[in-house]
Amino acid sequence: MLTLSLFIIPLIAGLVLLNIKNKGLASSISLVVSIIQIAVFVYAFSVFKDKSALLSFDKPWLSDFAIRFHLGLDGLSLIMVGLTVVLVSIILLAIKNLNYENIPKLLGLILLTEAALVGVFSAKDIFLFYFFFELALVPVYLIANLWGGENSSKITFKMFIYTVFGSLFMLISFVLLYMRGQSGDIESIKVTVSLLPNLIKQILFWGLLLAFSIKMPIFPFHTWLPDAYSKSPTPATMLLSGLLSKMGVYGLIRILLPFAPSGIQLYGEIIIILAVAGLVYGSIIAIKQNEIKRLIAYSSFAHMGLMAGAVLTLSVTGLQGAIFQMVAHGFNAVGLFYIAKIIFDKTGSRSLTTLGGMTQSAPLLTVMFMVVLLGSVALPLTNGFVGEFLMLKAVFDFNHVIGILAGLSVVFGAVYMLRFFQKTMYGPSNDITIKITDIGTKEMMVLVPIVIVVLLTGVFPNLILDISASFVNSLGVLNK
Amino acid sequence: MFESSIDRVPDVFMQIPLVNFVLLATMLFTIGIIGVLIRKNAIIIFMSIELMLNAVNLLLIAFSSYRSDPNGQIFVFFIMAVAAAEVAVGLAIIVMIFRNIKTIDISLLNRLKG
Amino acid sequence: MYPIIVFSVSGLLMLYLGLSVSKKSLLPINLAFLLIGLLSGFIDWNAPGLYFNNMVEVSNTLILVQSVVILAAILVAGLSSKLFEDAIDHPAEYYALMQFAVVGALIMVSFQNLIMLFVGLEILSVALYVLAGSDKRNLRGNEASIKYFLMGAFATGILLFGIAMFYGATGSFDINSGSSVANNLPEGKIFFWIGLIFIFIGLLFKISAAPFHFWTADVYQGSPTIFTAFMATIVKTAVIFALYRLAVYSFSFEYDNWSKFLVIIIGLSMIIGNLTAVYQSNFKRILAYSSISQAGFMLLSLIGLGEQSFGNLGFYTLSYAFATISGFGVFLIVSNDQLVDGRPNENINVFNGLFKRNPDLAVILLISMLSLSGIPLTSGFWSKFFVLNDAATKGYLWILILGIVMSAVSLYYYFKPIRATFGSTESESITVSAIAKATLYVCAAMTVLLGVAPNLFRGLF
Amino acid sequence: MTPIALIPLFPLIGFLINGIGFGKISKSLVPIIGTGASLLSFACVLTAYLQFDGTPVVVTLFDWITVGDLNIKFAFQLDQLSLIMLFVITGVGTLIHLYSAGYMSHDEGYGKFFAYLNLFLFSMILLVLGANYLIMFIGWEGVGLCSYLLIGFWNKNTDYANAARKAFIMNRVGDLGFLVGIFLIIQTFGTLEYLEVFEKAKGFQIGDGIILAITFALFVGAMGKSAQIPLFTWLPDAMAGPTPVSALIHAATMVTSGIYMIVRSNVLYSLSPATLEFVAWIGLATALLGATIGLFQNDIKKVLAYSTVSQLGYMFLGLGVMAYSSGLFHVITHAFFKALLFLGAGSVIHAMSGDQDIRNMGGLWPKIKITAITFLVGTIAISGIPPFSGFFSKDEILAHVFEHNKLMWSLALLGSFMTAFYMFRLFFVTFKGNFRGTHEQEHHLHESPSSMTLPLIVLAALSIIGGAIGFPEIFHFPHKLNEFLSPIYAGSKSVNPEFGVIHIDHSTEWILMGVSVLVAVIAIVFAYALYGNGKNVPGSDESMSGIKKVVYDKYYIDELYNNVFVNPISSLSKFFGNVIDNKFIDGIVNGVGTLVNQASAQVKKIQVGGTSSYLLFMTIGIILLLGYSLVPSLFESLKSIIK
Repeated sequence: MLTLSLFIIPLIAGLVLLNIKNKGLASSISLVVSIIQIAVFVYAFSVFKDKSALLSFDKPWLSDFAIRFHLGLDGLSLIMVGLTVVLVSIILLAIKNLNYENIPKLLGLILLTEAALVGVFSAKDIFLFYFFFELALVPVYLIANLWGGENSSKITFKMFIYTVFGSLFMLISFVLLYMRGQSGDIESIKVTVSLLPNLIKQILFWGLLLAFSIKMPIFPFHTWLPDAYSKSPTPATMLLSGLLSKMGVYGLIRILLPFAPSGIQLYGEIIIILAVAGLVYGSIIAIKQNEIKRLIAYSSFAHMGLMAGAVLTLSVTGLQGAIFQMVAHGFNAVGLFYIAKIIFDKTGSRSLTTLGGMTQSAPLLTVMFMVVLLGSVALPLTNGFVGEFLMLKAVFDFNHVIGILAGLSVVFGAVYMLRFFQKTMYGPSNDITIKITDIGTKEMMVLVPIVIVVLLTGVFPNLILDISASFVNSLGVLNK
Repeated sequence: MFESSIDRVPDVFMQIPLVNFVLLATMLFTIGIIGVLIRKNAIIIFMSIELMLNAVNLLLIAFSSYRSDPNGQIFVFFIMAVAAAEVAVGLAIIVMIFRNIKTIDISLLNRLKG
Repeated sequence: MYPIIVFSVSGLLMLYLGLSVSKKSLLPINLAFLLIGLLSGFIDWNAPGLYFNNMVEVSNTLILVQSVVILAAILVAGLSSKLFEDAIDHPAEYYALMQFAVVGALIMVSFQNLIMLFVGLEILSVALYVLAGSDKRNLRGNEASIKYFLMGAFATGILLFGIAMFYGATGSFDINSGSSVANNLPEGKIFFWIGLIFIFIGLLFKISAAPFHFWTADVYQGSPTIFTAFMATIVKTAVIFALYRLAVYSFSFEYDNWSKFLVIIIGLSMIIGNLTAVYQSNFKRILAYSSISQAGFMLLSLIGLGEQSFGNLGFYTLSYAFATISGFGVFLIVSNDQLVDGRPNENINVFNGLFKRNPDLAVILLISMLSLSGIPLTSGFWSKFFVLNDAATKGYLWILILGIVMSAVSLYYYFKPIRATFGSTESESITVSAIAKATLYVCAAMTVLLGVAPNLFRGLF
Repeated sequence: MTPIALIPLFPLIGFLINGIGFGKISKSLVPIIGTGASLLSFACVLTAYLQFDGTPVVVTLFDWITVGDLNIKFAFQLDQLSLIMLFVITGVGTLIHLYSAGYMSHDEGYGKFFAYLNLFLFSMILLVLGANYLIMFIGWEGVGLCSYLLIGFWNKNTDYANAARKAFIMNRVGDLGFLVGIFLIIQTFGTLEYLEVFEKAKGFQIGDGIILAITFALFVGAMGKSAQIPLFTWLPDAMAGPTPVSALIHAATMVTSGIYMIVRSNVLYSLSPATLEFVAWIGLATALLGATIGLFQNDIKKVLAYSTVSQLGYMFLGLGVMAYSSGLFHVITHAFFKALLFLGAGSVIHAMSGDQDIRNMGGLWPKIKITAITFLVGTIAISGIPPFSGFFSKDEILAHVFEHNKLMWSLALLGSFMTAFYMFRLFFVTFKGNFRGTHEQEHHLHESPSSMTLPLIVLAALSIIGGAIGFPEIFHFPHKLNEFLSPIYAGSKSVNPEFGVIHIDHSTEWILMGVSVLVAVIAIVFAYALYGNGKNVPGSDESMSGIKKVVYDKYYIDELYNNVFVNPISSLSKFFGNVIDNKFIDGIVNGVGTLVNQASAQVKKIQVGGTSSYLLFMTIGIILLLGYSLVPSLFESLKSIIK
């Protein structure tokens, strides 16, 4: 029931917000929803170990087809739902203070996305998973279109059609599975999946892989990403990079790993190579990007590549690292995009060539930026390090050469992020940046929680690793 | 042909085998189709379609009498009645078009394209 | 059974009422008749059997399907409100024709005898020939009408030839007699086969499956939008169920043979329908090609032909009706609001900036398009899922994959109007009449509701 | 909390107070907090030392990362090695904090500066106090960050900001090696805790491949952090930071963390003679390279920077010949005299109103006497003149090198000749002769405030007597340092029989000492002859030519790196971004769309026509369908008829 309420509260609130006009009312509703959601989540977190029955909700949905509306939380889901709930609250907080038209509708759409994401991360039935997987994109698409300005329509459409195209292959796989098993239950499919004929196994593997690798994305299916991230309005970008891309990794772990182990045995190495190639490739491209959001986009893409590689090593370390990194990257990406938005709002520019010297007039922003940046360049004692350390170790254990190549991204990451930092904050100030004001309480309310999370989970990563361990240990498909 | 049911077959089929009726009807039907295909005048196309329908009628009657089953002949009446209705509507449409563009050459009707 | 009688009578009544009653009150009367017809159907609930000398069948599931047809008619009528009052001199005639067409459709859904199939089809078709050309002074309407008529009549001829052959092979018009040919002679089997193919072709033409779809785009485009909507939903529903009855009762024992060519036709329909639609810029043509591909999907159920196929088809047609009618409905309102050369603008760009002009319409359009493209949690997803699942159980893997790939292609054109709605063209807002609004809301709401809880309807079968 | 955990805590608190309160805390309070935190930390080290009973103390605060079988604790380990390092760090650190109170007092980022310094101390303490490699890595990267922040302290200047970035990135390259080493250690030993790793390492044979890999990877980390070839070019650039930073980070503490790391892992290195040989040669090469470049530099801090590079090379040379203690000894003495020299240089720069070019100085001796005298002490110490501290540590290294390899020794001696030469060149040009600067500068010349001179004096004293902790054996005094550290090498002793064995007899050692002192003296005399009268001022940049210019321009190594790494990666980035990504991959993706569109256009064409063509297509369809389905069955029927 708890899981259901986590899903239903934002759903209802989102629908309500779509139909009201008053900005103040809308803000307070979204605030209340955030608080309730976090409270419910904290409660769910507290009962997770002892009374996990409370977390499950299971009702027949299509009885003729043995499809059930089954939500539940295990270690992985709990982390992802927690990430969603907290991150969406932060995004809501951030949005309220930005200059967007029609804030209530925007907040409503974000809450709808939250509902879909909670659905994805807690679905226990493949079809349920698929629905939410697809559905999460729709509100984001609308946000990108409605608040995105002139040329975003084409780009967001490309993203939409590309990712939906990918997930349709997931649907093929699911229909095939379903026909063989006559049930959509993830747990029971896990058991029967090894009995499938080889052809089906192959289709299953490739279909699922395609879907998730487009969503994450993995090289070379990533070309929708730079445009989509850079041209979409910030709320959409935050959702995309912080949460929606995680659906791909989550899918890899939740669906692909248990459903197509033989495929991973056969082709895992190629995928890891692709993922790491994407990691290095994305990092290198990011080095010379001058547009802030594009730079973060490529960095985001690079990070996702490492997550995919780590998951496919089928090692405890890799999985734990990837799960941890999902959380870490979620916060870091949202933080970075928010900072990019602040910079843009203050200076009217997103180009590194026209910025510089902002630290002189905005020291507070510099500090916040610095911390988030350190998280994303994986400095120890920030959240980025733990995930990256574990993932690199997993990839390194898998293959030393690939591991060292992947490690190069740590260097490149420092190169482009510091360039980003230097070109905005350091150097002489110019006409644009000299007269900006520092960030105030409104922005701090968004950035301080992010910074706290960055440091807290960096110093005490076991807060998350302990929970995910229960899931990873029960996965049972890992190499020893 | 159809030796097994030869005792029930009406006299006419003793002289003309069923297959001849079928072939005739099929030929008529084919002529109708060809007419539809090669003519441009809406009325003539329409007449060709009527020819197709009458071929069907012929076929039905042949089968009906061969089978000694009245249903086929009843169907023919239905066809004739419905065809009459169709003619009424069809001619009305043709007249409407003629009023508008003063021709009933269907090859000139090509304003609808994507 | 009762709806057939009700509409036959009410159609005639309507013609008379048109002379005496004011234009304004015609629509409520029409809706009332349709509602009465809808309800009358349920008199036969739980009284299954064959009626009228084994001419029509009545059963609970058939009543449901007939209700889908009538519901579609009601929704279309709901959209027609303002339009008919303004533009058309004698709306009663059209209401009457629509009711007659419904009669034809109802007969086709439940026929037990091929004579009834023919009669039903003709009642439906002749009414539609007239409706397609109802805008007499519009050359495009004329063209659509004559094309529809000539090709329809041609297809009728084909169908009749098939029926005649079928009769020759089996000696009966009863749909159950098909199996008797099995005991017949080999020559009879040839007749039977020719009959089967011609009957199939005749009906595939009506449902506009490729390669018999050529008329569709032109007729959809040329006809007045309201009748296009009518045509798209009611004809498809009626014909697919007619095909279903034939496939189950008359031809099922030859399944192995005809399924082979049917699956090719399905593949062709999906490819041609979706591919052609991509390049179109006229909204009605897009929906026409979309309807071709939808026909392909519906036919998948015939390939499946299992216990669940009937229910799946029922769900598919209902969902299709809601989505199509709401799509056409929004288009109708928007295009009539913006005239080009004195005619409604039918290009995609008519939707430009719709979201700013009337967000409700934009959302309804969005839901409709999402449903047609089969995005989850709209009823369209389930309908596609059901039929694909049906086909896949018979082992047709490639058609499953093709269907899904084509769904991806279809996104491209279904999203054309959606993308246009987000354009920033500034224009004054659009007002919508209450009845039309209600109709659209119902359609959209039902699309979502059935998407969330498909069992509401699917479970009835 | 134990005092051990308090050691890093005070700087952390200091950092937080000064950092969060930046701009709100009054300017007089800032240095008190900063220096106080450092001093308290020093006091804790002292307490810990007094409580220390000779066995390593491990304090576990909490489990940091637990994954599968791997459990990495957030734990501190106090033993002889960390104590020595802590003394240097907190001791010298405190002095430099004190110095900064005066030096930075006019800077607007005063509080920020102290916050950074405290953060640096915190990271550095973590580095040396950690009980496992990952905690060391935290410190390792943390000091890198602080170095970045402090080099870029005056970040309005783009060059300074670039220097900061360069330092961080070069360090990152090294850190990657370190990280690989850590991965290999986990793979090999299943743990990162020092005590466990070293215990398990005893089971390995000398020359084991995996140990070679581990030690090599770790050394790559050390190359970055301790500015060894090929990762040394950041250190001279790092002089962009304020001078106390150069003294603390880029001379006394951070750059020596590579040495600390190798000493810490001495068991592993003793197991891998090949790596040691490599370390020695890299160290020697770096020592010579740094020294040669130092010969011609005219920026007072650059000279010191290259001198640091060179001295670090000596330390590694010492480590490479398994003279771990000697390397560490040199770390300590170097911390004293190099910090002294940097702070002295800072004082000179302070007096010169920010000018760093020695060609503009001269004749400063009488004007800033304390600075000059202390600077001279430092110069003598680094040149290796007994009884100053530098002599003892350097001589110990040279003795070990001599035993190991005579060629190495002679090269090292050459290096020490150059060291003495360029240091005295620096001293003479700066302090002797006549003043060559502008009038304003001359007018402004003054001795620094006492908060700056006090550290100078203390450090000068330490530079003089610091050698006392490690007299050579032949003096028959106890070598305190060696004795104190000997438990650290228990592992090395047990795995490598070569370790700690010295074959040189006393007479040879006397001769060696004599030779090195002689070489230094000759160098000083040489320098005096050239620059002692203050007339012979180094020429301007343009006047240089030939080899001198190549050396002056640092052998064009920066340019080489630019051409080999930086530029190709930049071009690659653009190529990937613009061509591969935009044109090729996205081209394919868009191509699919275009393809569909084109196909659509083609398909559309056949569907536009008149009624007749529609009917024709339909009829063809019918015929095809009939043919497809009827021909087989027709055939069958015919067959049965024929029968």
